[in-house]
Amino acid sequence: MSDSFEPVIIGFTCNWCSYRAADHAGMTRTQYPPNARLIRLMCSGRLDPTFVLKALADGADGVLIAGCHPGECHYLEQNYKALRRHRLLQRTLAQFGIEPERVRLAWASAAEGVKFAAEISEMVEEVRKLGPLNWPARPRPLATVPADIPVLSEVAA
Amino acid sequence: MSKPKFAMYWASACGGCEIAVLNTDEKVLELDANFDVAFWPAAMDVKYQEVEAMEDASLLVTLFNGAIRTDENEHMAHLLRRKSKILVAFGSCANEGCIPGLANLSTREDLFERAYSGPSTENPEHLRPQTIWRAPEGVLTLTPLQPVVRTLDQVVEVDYHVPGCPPESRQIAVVLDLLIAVVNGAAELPPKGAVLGAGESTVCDECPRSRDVKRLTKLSRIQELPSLDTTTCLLEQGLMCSGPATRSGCDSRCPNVGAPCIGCYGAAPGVLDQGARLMTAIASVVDEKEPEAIDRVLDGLPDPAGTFYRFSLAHSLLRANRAALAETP
Amino acid sequence: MTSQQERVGVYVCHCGSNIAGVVDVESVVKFAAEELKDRGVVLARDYTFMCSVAGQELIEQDIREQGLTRVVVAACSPHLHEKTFRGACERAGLNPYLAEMASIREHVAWVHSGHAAATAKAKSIVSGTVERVLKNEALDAIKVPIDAATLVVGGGIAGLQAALEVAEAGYEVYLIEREASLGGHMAQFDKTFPTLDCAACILTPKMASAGSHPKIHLFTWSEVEKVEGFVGNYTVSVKKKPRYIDEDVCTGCGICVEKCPVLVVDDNFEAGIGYRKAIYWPFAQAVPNLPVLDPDTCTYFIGAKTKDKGGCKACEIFCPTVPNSILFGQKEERVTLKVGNIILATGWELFNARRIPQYGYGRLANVFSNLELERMCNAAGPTGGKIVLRDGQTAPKAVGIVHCVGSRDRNYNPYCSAICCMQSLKLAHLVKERSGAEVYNFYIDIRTPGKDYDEFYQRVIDEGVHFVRGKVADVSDVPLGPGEESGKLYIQVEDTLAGLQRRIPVDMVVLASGLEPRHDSAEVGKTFGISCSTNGWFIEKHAKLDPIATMTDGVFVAGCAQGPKDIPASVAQGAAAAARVLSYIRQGELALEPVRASVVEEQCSGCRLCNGLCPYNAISFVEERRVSEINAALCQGCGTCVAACPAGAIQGSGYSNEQLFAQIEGLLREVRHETEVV
Amino acid sequence: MKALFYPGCSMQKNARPYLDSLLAIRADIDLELQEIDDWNCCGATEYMSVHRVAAHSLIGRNLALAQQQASDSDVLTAGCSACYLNLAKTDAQMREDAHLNATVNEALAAGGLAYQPGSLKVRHLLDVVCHDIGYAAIKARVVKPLHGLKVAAYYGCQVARPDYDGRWDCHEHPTAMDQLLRALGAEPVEWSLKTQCCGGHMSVIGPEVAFGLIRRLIHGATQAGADLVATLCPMCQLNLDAYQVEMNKHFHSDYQMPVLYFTQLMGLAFGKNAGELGIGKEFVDAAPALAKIQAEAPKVAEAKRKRRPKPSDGLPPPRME
Repeated sequence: MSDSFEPVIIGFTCNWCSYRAADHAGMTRTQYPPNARLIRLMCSGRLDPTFVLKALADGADGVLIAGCHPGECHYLEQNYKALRRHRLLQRTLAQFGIEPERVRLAWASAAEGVKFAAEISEMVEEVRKLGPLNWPARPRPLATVPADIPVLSEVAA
Repeated sequence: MSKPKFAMYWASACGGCEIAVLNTDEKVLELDANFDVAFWPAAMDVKYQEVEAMEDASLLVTLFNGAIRTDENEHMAHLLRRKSKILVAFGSCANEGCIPGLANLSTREDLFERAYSGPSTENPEHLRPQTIWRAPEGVLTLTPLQPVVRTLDQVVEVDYHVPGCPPESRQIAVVLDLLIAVVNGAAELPPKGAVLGAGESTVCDECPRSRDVKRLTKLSRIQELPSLDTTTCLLEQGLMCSGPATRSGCDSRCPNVGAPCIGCYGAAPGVLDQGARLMTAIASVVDEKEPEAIDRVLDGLPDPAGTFYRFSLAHSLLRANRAALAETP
Repeated sequence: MTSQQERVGVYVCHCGSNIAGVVDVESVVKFAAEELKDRGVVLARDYTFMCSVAGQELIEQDIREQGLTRVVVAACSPHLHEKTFRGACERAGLNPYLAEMASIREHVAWVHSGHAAATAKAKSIVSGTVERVLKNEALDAIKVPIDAATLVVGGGIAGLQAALEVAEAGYEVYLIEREASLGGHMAQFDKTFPTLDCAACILTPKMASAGSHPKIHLFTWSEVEKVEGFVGNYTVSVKKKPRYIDEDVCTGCGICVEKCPVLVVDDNFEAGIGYRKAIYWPFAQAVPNLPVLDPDTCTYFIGAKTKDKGGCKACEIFCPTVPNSILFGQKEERVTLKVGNIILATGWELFNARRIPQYGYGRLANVFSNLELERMCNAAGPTGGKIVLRDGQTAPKAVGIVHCVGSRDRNYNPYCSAICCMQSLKLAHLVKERSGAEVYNFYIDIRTPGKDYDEFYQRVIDEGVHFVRGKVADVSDVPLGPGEESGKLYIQVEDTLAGLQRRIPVDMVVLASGLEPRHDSAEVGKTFGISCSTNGWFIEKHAKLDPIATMTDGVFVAGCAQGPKDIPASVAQGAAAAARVLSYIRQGELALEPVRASVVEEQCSGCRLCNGLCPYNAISFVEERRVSEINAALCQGCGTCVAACPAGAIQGSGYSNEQLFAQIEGLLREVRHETEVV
Repeated sequence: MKALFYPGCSMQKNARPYLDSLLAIRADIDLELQEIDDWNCCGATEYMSVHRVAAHSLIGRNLALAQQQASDSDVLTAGCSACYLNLAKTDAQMREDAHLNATVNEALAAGGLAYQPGSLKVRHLLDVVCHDIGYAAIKARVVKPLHGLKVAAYYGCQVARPDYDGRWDCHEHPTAMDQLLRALGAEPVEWSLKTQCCGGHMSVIGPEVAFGLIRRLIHGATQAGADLVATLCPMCQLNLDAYQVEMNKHFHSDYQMPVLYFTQLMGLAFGKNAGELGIGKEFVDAAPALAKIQAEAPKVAEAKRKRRPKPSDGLPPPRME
């Protein structure tokens, strides 16, 4: 693993707390590594595990899921759904050989820019230590089959 | 006018798809009446060389069942694609990897270890299969195992998909009827990429069991339950049922007889990853808030990847375990 | 529609040097114009201030002249200017929901310093936003009617002001107060700074007008239990605790209070330094003028609980009304109210100085809190306004006032409680005026940033009050050596101006305890769907530009519930909240973000998995068709059901799977690679 | 309950009664102590300010030995406050400071030792007694309750602060020993000086400073009506007891405030004889104070029905709740 490896992290944030925490980090000029790229959802409850799988399969080295603190969800308790999905997702990802540090769940209120920045910094370091995920892309068949298909017996030999 | 040519091929699969076609009873005779069966290793003796000798696109339709696990599977996929006007991924293996696809959670070495040195195997010399063996009588070859199982559409372009493990004979009959109708000019082919012989919703749509709001506090395996209610939703009884996330078309065969759906018809229309849909749905209705309590419920699912991706692993977003994928070129 | 048919315009804002100082704006523009050309980007521009009129006109002009069908503005957070740019699109005839913002100020320029990395991140965010906007659909805002009735929670000065403003405008107000009377903390004070006018003289007229206003429906001794619905259409469930008094019959004559033989310490209004009866008035000018019976101390109730028989009943025996006003059997009641807007003015609680044991509060008899001293100064208080020691008689000769107790202290509350400096100066003045004692103030900084506040500080200095700059280490009743007199309280402090340690003997210590959020503010916030800051105060929508609204539309905050503030600021915020509510009421209906979930019936199998997931009960099951259905009026657009549907049969407008998948792909543009099988 | 035990030098000599009384009661409270084999000096309070790394290494050796010898328990306890604080400080600072950790371990490696910070739970004896053994278990062992004995619980400066692992209810005004005394039947007095300085080594370096501090504590306990002071630290005991006589000379006063270890009071309540507990070796004789509990405990008079408060009584009394 080279020192210059810069992990790419996709962050899913909720409109009310964690995206605003990122705004707050900006307003307070709290510096953190530039590795995370954020996507705004209305709520962490919108987080579909498919998004995480797609991000990892499409080249991300890690995924951050950030919502309001438990008990503080703008939609009352939808962040608990994110919590449950995250726990099940982690169990599943382990079977795919993906380390738990690559998919982090964090809580940050709109006032916690510093905490949000710290979560990203920590995660970047953890993923940096793990190295690139570099998930092989899905194979796509060619539109045409090669004209010269070798005879099977030759392939085997 | 000569009859259009029909082929059916069996790649990495159990053979159930072949049986399912035969299970259409007299429909097979109709098939024979309307088509010239040019290649069907399970039913007649034709050599690969004879297929290679056919003119390109000379087969009107090929039903390809089985996943791509070996070089031979891949070769035949290319060959049949070339020789067929219409290539149909037939059955779960060809479409999404099916049970053979579950091997993608392990590397080849792990698989060999399990198969040739497992607790039920007597193999003191640690013999492993060889791709080439020189015997006094001559050289024997065995097609090499590829690092991961792929689906047919990850190897060649596929025209139509018939899901199911195996496809229901009733549905196969529908597909055969369609083909016959097309041959006789009584119907047009559906748009390329269409799923044939299946419904547009999920298994619950066909399941007669009554259902209510779901709150999971415990997940059990069927043998752990003292008894099952015969009329209410199996998921509500704490059984992991894949019905809500599995394409309809099977007439909810398994739930009808008290067995939870295991997901063989694959993802619902428009869904990118069936396992993810099951994962999110099940997790969403776990009726706990504390991480430890959530974990206690999830402990009832000892093999989440194998459960959620029982049929669709090879076609999922991640496709395989990282170590197995790492061996791919 | 494919991307080839769409015409996307990308605008990159410099924000002066806010963005351009860190991000290479030109390079981002070039990236969008060249590399995203095949994604449908037909033009990319940069501009100093996109949010300026000229910047907006640029977009409008391009939509008209270049036929843009999608707009991406890479600038600040969408929470700041999404509305601005959507407005520009709408003016030019483009559906406003076909515009998206890429946050490259808050999420890039302000948090990263490396130019190259920041620019690269800005590009990927632009790429992600372009991919997303291609999948956007034209949407129409959702219109909801506004119920004109308003709920005000909290009957302190902020809530009173808000309630009166709305009621005066002619709309119904439901005013809920947890305590038995309106008035809040202000009713406990004697004088108010800096003018020293009497708190009761300016507060009680407001209480009386609220109590008698035909449009204000008063619910004292009541609490809000549940809030359902959304802006314009809230359903509120209020619990009325039993007073054990027939409100319709009681004349407030007070004979019951006079005859009640039980005397207990009044921890509430008298802050623990006075007594009340078991049946009591919260205070003399209480509104409504009704006593309340405390079953925990009433002899009858204690007897009924422990010995299966009551006792005493003096109140009932002496009550002169017919029928009798005392109702021992009164039960809790629940009332359901329909309102369009809610103003939360739930106030504050005093920091419990027992948490700082080295100051001796609760342990040393003559250490008092500032609130206790407020009551002591009050002519209607337990000492009749006399400043005395715990024995109730001796006047102190020296009094020390310790500032910042629990405030500006990382061990307790990091924030400044804002009012205690001025309150301490006021108390210093009153103590000196009433007792002639020497008064010492121990302060870190004196903060007097209000109108006429610093003048008051100078006046108190001129009156001879002592000021020692230093944080008090310890208050003790033990002399250090034989040179120190016994029976005094010793204040150990580092005098940072003189540069020495001081031990100052006093007779009385007053702790300027800070303000804290209500102990149940988090729960109350949850009830009303708003959140609290890390310190526990309700979070306003914007710290500067909208300190009155909250993240939940139709819920406003006023007074100290939002953060420590003095009386003028509380009154101003109460009035401002009322103005906001009146503006909504006058508009008649509100436009809401069209972010909603809907079920595609053909794909729904009726598995009912989504049915229990909605906190707003927007999802119901239609038995006849065996499908689930979402009520768009109740849906708040969180998207949880969209993410949960196992069949993928629920769509979320504004945040669709297609939009999000595309955004993921766009963000990962440079690392994404597709291999082809050969 | 099993724990590794670091006795330290004081307990061997001047604070022998502390050790003796601890040994006498350990069976009663089911406390099994495993003394660290080959322990060395903790460096006392001064060494840390003379040479930080050397001091940490000196202490690190004790930690390393304890870690090596630990079998059934990861709790390392010390009775002396200075010993406890030094052990806790080194463990905490090694946890926080990777550089220090590496340096100390480098030094330890020279002796073939190593210490993994955080692997031991460093606890003061009072903490173990109050929080692990627990008040209920102690109360159950009491055969001779200390009824009528008024005791000033004195914690000193080093145990509750800086409290690396958050073991005490309050740093400035802890109540664990007060609750322990209550469990023993004694009456802890409320006083302000629980965690004030006893003078430490100032009694040697600058006696006048120490005398002032000692007087303040002794006066505070006297003013609060205490019969004796209970302590948990050899240094505190030494200063308050041995130097009380000197202090009296210095101020021409005549305070007679006995200072005993909490373990000695536990022993008394458990019915041990005074000699076995090292009582009698103190400079200020504890006998007159202890005479109060020799007699049958006075019967607590039936509490008179509380008089209703009258406003003329003055303001309501202050309360801690």
